Amino acid sequence: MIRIVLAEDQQMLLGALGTLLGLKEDMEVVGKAGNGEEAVDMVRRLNPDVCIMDIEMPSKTGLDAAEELINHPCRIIILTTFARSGYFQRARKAGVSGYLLKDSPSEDLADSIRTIMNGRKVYAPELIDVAYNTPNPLTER
Amino acid sequence: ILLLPFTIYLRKKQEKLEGELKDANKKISQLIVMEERQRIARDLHDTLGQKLSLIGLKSDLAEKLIDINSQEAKKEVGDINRTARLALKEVRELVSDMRGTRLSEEMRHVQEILEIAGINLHVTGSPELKEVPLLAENTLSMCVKEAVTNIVKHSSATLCEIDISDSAGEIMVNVKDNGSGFSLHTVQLNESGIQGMKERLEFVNGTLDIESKKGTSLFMRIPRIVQPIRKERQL
Amino acid sequence: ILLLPFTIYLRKKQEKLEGELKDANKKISQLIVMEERQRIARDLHDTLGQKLSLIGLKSDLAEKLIDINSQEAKKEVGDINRTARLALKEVRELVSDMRGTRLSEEMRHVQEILEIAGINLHVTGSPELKEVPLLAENTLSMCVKEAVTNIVKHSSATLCEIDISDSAGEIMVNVKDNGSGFSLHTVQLNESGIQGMKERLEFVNGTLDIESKKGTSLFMRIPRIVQPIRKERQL
Ligand SMILES: Nc1ncnc2c1ncn2[C@@H]1O[C@H](COP(=O)(O)OP(=O)(O)OP(=O)(O)O)[C@@H](O)[C@H]1O
Ligand SMILES: Nc1ncnc2c1ncn2[C@@H]1O[C@H](COP(=O)(O)OP(=O)(O)OP(=O)(O)O)[C@@H](O)[C@H]1O
Ligand SMILES: [Mg+2]
Ligand SMILES: [Mg+2]
Ligand SMILES: [Mg+2]
Repeated sequence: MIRIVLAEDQQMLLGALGTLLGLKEDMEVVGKAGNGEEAVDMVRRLNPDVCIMDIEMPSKTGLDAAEELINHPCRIIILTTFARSGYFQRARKAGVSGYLLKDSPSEDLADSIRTIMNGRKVYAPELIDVAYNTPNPLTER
Repeated sequence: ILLLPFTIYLRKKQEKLEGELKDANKKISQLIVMEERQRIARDLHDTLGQKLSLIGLKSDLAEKLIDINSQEAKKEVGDINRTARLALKEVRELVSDMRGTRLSEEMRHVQEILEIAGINLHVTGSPELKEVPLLAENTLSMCVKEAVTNIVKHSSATLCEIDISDSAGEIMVNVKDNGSGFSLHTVQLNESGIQGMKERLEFVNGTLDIESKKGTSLFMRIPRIVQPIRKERQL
Repeated sequence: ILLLPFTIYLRKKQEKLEGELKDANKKISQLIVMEERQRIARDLHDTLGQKLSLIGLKSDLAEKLIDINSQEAKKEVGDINRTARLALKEVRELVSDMRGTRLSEEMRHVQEILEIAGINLHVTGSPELKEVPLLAENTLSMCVKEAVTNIVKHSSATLCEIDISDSAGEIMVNVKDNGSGFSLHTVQLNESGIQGMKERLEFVNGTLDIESKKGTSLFMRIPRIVQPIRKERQL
């Protein structure tokens, strides 16, 4: 059984995601956090296999939380909608195992979770942005 | 003979300066555009992205629930419906915010405002401007709106006349009322509607003239010049 | 003594020039920003507005169908799911389109994506296209991105080769991988990435050709003609 903690500030999303993953036979959602701080606490307390986190959340972003949990054995998956400049670089530095689309079908998400449990990393190409490709034209010289 | 090397020197310097200024300004333009894009991107992300993700997940869930628990499935589908409507409303707002206003649209708006205030409206000329830069047209729309708002708020007029004349040399809009009028000297124009009109018109090389004796008459003029938009576009 | 009035004159002229240039550039920036917003607004309205309306309607219908015909209800909910994901993909593209879409930039992006996925990249030809309309270049960038995304997602390839050839008659980009390949007949191409590439290329009079046996090879071609973009932009 893969034990999962979810962190997402949008309550409806959190609910739907929880139910969807709960329906998988090999997965169990053991905790649902509404912000980054709660997520860090929950991971430390419940020791899940995987923590799936939104980026933009109150009190602590998913990226901050991932950085805090960098030495924790729990695998971190960031779930987000759009590529924002710098996010992916930070996520990688924080050692996250997955960087995935919020809207990917639940089967794909489940597959990615299983892949990650096997020690691999999964990054959605749609979300990879290049931080250095938008130089500030005023400081360019 | 003594003058020559010096003027050459000054001219060179001037040319260099022009070049640098052009460069700097080009960069500023680019920066403004980029900021604008980023702002819109942010708006989009914050409003629509969330809602569409939610619809994606909830429809995924609803499909699975239909056979297991039709009551719950119905609830999810209901949520989807509400979310989609909300998102649609947001798209509409975003779009109308971004559109700027055509003069013809503004004229419809103004007509409504005056009707509600019980002030007659008489229009001459067509609000369908031909080949006017967008910025100029938006400026005129904004000015007409402010002028009419003032008439409703301050003039006690019974009639508003709007004349639009679109000639080769300039576009002129005259907004006139038969109300109380006001003295430009006695009135504070700092940071007010009229000051705003003036600044915006000047920004597109236009002018604002005010006559106020019996009633008030505003003349807004924008000269027709060829704007160097197209080349820039290709950046 | 003779020099003085002349230098003053030149300096004055210089200052005036600087002022004018600054003004002109400020105006250009504003115009570009406005055009950009309008373009985005139109895009948003046409693509997202429509999809959200569809989702609204279909969720209404699905809710009613759940008790009557659960099979049909599931179909509707499945449609909603696909529509939402497609809409999100479009928003994502719009947002990333807004961040600049020069082919050279896209190539840097693609390089990074492939590096992260552990796929080698071999590029021939230069991504610095000469005198290509913006729309055409945007289209090519978008196609390269989608092609590479597909390679990462579906191909299990170890090598990606991109060839860019910019001749007088056409611009051709070939994206090739040594992966699994796929059969065009067995694969759903409706409303998918490949379909999107095709439609966009056709919009600029271009073509997409696909060869997939050992690995996959996509040929994107855009003929060099004067594109009627400018008129569209001025709408
Ligand atoms: N059509 C008019 N008839 C009579 N008085 C007017 C008219 N237009 C303007 N005024 C007078 O000029 C003043 C300045 O107008 P202006 O539009 O600059 O500011 P405002 O309408 O008072 O405030 P704001 O436009 O910022 O809401 C008004 O307060 C009013 O006294
Ligand atoms: N380079 C490739 N190697 C192997 N298979 C491919 C490749 N490109 C596409 N395919 C196959 O073609 C299908 C259609 O691709 P397409 O880009 O149209 O849609 P998609 O990638 O599945 O979804 P989307 O692009 O909308 O996210 C894919 O699902 C995949 O099976
Ligand atoms: Mg959030
Ligand atoms: Mg006012
Ligand atoms: Mg694809």
